Amino acid sequence: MTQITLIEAIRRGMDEEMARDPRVFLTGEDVGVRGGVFRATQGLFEKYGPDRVIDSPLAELSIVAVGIGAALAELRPICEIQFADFIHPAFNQIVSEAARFYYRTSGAWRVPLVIRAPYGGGVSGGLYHSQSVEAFYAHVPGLKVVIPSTPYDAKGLLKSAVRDPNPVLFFEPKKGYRAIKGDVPDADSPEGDYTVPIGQARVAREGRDLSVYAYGMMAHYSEKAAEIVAREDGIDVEVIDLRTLLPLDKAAVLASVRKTGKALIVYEDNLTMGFGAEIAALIADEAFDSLDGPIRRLAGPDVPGVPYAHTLQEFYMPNPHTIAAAMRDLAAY
Amino acid sequence: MTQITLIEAIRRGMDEEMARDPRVFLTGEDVGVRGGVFRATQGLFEKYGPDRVIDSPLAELSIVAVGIGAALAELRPICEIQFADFIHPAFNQIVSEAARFYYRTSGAWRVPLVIRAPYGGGVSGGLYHSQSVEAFYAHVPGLKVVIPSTPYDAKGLLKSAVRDPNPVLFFEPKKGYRAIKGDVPDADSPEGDYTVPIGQARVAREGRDLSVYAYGMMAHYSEKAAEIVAREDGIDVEVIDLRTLLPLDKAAVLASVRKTGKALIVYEDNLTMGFGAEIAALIADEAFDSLDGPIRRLAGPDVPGVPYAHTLQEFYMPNPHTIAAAMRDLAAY
Amino acid sequence: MTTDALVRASSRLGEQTLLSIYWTMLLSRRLDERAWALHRQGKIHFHISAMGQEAAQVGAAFAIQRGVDYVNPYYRDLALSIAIGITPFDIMMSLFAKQGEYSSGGRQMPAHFNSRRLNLVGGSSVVATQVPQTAGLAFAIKYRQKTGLADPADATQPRVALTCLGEGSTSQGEWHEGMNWAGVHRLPMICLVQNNAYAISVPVDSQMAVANVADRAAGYGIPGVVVDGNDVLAVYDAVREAVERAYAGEGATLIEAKTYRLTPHSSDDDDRSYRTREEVELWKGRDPIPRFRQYLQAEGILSPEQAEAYERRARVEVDSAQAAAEAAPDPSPEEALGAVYAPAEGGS
Amino acid sequence: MTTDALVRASSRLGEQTLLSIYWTMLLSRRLDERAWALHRQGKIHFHISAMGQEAAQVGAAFAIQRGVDYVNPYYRDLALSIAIGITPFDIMMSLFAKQGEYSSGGRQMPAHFNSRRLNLVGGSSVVATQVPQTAGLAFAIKYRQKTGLADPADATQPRVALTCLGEGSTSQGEWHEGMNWAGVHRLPMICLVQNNAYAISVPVDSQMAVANVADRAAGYGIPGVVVDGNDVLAVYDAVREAVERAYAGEGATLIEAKTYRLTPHSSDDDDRSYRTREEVELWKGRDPIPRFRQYLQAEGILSPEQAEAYERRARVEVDSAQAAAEAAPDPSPEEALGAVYAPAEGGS
Ligand SMILES: Cc1ncc(C[n+]2csc(CCOP(=O)(O)OP(=O)(O)O)c2C)c(N)n1
Ligand SMILES: Cc1ncc(C[n+]2csc(CCOP(=O)(O)OP(=O)(O)O)c2C)c(N)n1
Ligand SMILES: [Mg+2]
Ligand SMILES: [Mg+2]
Repeated sequence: MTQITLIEAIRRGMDEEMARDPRVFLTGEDVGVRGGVFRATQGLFEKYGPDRVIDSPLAELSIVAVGIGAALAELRPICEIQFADFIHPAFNQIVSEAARFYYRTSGAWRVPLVIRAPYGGGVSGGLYHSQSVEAFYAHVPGLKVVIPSTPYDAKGLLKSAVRDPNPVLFFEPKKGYRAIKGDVPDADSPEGDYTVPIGQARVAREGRDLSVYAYGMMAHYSEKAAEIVAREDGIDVEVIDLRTLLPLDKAAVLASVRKTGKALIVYEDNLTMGFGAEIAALIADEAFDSLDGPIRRLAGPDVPGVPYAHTLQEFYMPNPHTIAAAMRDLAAY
Repeated sequence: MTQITLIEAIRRGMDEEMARDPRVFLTGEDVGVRGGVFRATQGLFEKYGPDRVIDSPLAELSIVAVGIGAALAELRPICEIQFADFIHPAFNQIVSEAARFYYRTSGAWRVPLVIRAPYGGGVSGGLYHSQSVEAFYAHVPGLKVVIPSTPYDAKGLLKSAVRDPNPVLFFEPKKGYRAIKGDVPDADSPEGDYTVPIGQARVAREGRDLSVYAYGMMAHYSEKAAEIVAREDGIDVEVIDLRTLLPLDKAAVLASVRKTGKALIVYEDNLTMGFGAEIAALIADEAFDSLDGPIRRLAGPDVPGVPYAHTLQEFYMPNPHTIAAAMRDLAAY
Repeated sequence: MTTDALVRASSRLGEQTLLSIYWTMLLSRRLDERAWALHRQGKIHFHISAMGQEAAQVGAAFAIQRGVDYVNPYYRDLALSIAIGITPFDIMMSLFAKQGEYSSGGRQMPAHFNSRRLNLVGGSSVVATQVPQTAGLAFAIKYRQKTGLADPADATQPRVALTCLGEGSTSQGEWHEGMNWAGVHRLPMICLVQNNAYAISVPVDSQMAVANVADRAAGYGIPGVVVDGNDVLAVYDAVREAVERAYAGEGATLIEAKTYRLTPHSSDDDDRSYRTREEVELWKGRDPIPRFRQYLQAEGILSPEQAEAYERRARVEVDSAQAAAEAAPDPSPEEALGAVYAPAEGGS
Repeated sequence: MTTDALVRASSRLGEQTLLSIYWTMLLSRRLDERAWALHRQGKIHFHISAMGQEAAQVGAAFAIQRGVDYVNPYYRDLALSIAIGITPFDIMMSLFAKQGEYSSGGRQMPAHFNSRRLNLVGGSSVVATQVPQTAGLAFAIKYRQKTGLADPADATQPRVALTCLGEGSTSQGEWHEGMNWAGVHRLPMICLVQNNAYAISVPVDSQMAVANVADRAAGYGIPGVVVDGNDVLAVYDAVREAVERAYAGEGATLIEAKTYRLTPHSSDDDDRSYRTREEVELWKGRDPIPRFRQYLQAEGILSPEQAEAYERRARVEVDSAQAAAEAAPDPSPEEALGAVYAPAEGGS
């Protein structure tokens, strides 16, 4: 075990999969000599050469579409979108094409494709370098949507994504790239080649009083908030790190709220139609009888982006203190 | 008052706005001599000429983007997307650009743009001529999302959309284009130039036992289903036709369920993260104390599209009978 | 260029191949005509036609390694798909949307040609999306060759990826991005634009400000070729040259086949608002099928009796395909739910 | 072409204008340098630079009716924006993201130049999106003229729409679609590509397989022009010719200014992994500002004393802009919530 950062875990995941399977290649903007603008692919160009680490033209639609074509031909592309904010030009290819290939050909053609993109706010990136885009894709059957929040999960889920025969969107909470550190088995240790299965949530913290559902950076903040309210208020919060948004681990979502009777969903995306809506709807239907209070959502406000100025950005972003306040409020209901 | 079809109401709405304001123009594929593939623009090319009714190149991204540019220059574009299924190439322009212009320039530039698109299933259109795409856009602050279900509302809402200083997505339930008829005041009558405000739901049917929320074709089906269960089971259903998804008429949503204590949301889009999730989440938070039962959603299954073969299509689509069954089930809870 | 290459590639085609080309065009046409009739009879919901464009499609298909090289077609590629190996029965099953229909199990509308076995990629209805995907297929070909996963000389493996679309669809950004990858990476890719002068009702001069789509190739650093799309051997020659360039590692080609669709856009269309009857008649006079028949007859390759026999055989094939498809069952409703996600490898 | 047109348009520029061009380039540069210094000092989060590209930007700005004709810039257009009328104080307010900051009230990152009053359209950070939007602005110009809402001769109204972007961004489908509209509708539009040879780290030959972006113009039926982007008067001439074509109703032009950025891509970038120091030094020797200064001095338009005075003035302007911005308050948090929807016309 070594403590490594989130981004280092992602880099290792790619490295190991490229070493394992010659069909795995990387493409995206600046992934080559530059090693990616966040350095997620650093060293891979030097190690695997220009045939397998390819600087794409500046055109996300075709980064994804070329990935789709290569996946149809049974290669294993990993496409990097430089910021999740720039995935939108590829929306048509992801939603109309990648997601539907298997279904529309009744299983004849599959698209084993990974699309990686750093997402999320709190990084002084303004409207176009802070976006959370997961809600759009979590609505699209045929896709898988994965968001790791720890280095261990990041590496294990990324390896699962590469081996998955379906298109997987892998969104990385970029604010945590270097801030989040955690234990990851060494590659040459017996557990080195572990994977984390797609489709399973993780109980990040057990608790009896209320359930908090979160992912990415908000999973961390929710854990911190849980510690605050445990210490200061004696409230015992269970934190569920969803890890996979699609397909959703419904059993885990329902099990927790059935135990605690209260649910708070935390996400940094805009409130309305953010992913928390689905969690709330699921619970309000299937765990209605267990509920001891309203289902609450704490999310970004409904404005068209995370603003740049730090005062505005602070105001926009949920943080451990606003989450703790929401926990107290719901616990007191 | 004359009985006209939904599509005729839309055509008249455009015609009247073009007559009223020389800044209004139409563009899209085949909107010119062909009058649109559904004939929504029929006669307008002949009446307003090639300067104001413009056949675009086959490229949705630029249909929208040119609309945005023209709207920035204070024209009033109405852009037709031939099928909602083909709006995806324009996603980036709608979500990153049209929606954010006003906010990102702190109110300096606005985008008074209408994007019309026929949407929905049950028309033997298969995966790519049946899509419901409203959920994607209902997540985007800065946009307005309107879905009329009656000829009266269609004309009145379309006129409001053209006069609105913001980008409005106007999704038309194409299965109802000719099937749905209704009274609309004649253009030369005193009420002829009426508008229907964006942002207000409509109580399509009053009732005490349970609230059903729907829009588009599903609003009609829900009314039919309400009649069935009233007749056969004595269940008194209130049907709310949402009409505007964004901004949502929260007051109307909450008022109804506070009265009835039960909520069913019906939509033909895929279940997961479809618009019903937001209604459910809203109710589960703000009307929790009024609830006498779980919040139910009846929607399309989570498969990547409405299939073509009629047996498969029938299976996919909610209809008055499946809706009636869901009503009975919830009423009995 | 060797002397050999100066000889038209089509001049090396044997009589059997020429007859096979003719047969394919004819069979596609008769099937296509039947589909229109079925639609008029209210037996099927929808049909979209290749009529008039058979030469462009069949000429192209015969120039590749059919069933091996990748083909990413568009909705109009009926004749091309038949040439690749899709059967009249397959097509009839699609038209009637019957259970187990070959392309999608009845999920897609007709004309979404697909066969994993034949490396014919099942597309969407969304125009131009297949172009950058084809760049991806071509990329994969080159990737395997460069990384030693495939032998460039192995003709049992795909060595070129061909895609088709209409001239109108080149207005899409997707097309630009696909062509650009093809150029930058010198991919073994062929983009065949079937320019039939209209995108539904929109004439080509509302679509682009250039005389030829092929003029755009220069912007991608690849050759652009204009060919008479109603001359099947001319198309064969143009595509064959592109195929040889691709096989030789010399990169992509854009080919524009000038042609015309003899029917409305689809069974939902009425073309009278946007095309004069005179124009349509003019092009009926240029129908590629009689034209090729006359050529074959003039060359003594096809006798009038043989031509008649082909007609009879086509009728029988279409009849029996129709009968078999009509007799087939509809998909059962729950089939709507299957095959959303591919199972894990090695898994179930 | 009249004899007049054969004379370089720039030869008709008066001395005051030439000095004004020089001043604008210089002011932009000094401001730009200060921004880098502020970043190194940890006073600001982010800066993206125009250094090296001032000639391309200022030459273009001076060729249009500044403040009237539409300009849809990109993040690198600092010098262009200054030429249009954005002030050093405005820029400093953006860099410090202070309350009421001119472009967005502190919502956007710096370098999102914007002024409704000056018809400078506030863009996103998403490359190439502005190109088809500029086609829309140009479309609106033509629409008003054709439908009688505006007089084509009225110079108080916009008569051309100019947009800029980098060479890498022309790989986007958005660019293709925008250029295509411009061609098909003969729009009064100018697309100025500032080709600085890199898109962050990606060299132009990984971006396209042609020698010049301008080679792509032919595919849209519009003229494509290559110009030395470090020669401010050459850029002026090229853009001026395009402006006159646009004003005369002759349609769009694509202009490619070959240039180089002298800094890393942005304050977040480190360019050492992808550019040699020799290459950067070479281009420092071609810096457009000393080059134009030498020209003005050689022509006797600018004396060394004047040049020194300009430097002092620039320093004073930058100093005082910085001081004023530093003293300004931050936005108050709730400002994050305002201006999501425009109010109804006539409404509040
Ligand atoms: C993205 C998208 N937009 C619109 C359509 C609707 N549509 C189907 S075919 C067609 C015209 C295509 O014209 P062209 O590319 O010239 O091909 P042709 O049909 O003439 O062979 C249109 C507009 C579509 N299928 N996809
Ligand atoms: C759609 C999109 N993808 C990626 C980015 C990230 N990005 C910002 S600038 C840039 C490079 C742009 O290069 P070029 O167009 O040549 O302009 P230059 O910066 O060299 O002036 C990239 C990749 C972006 N802003 N938008
Ligand atoms: Mg066509
Ligand atoms: Mg550049």
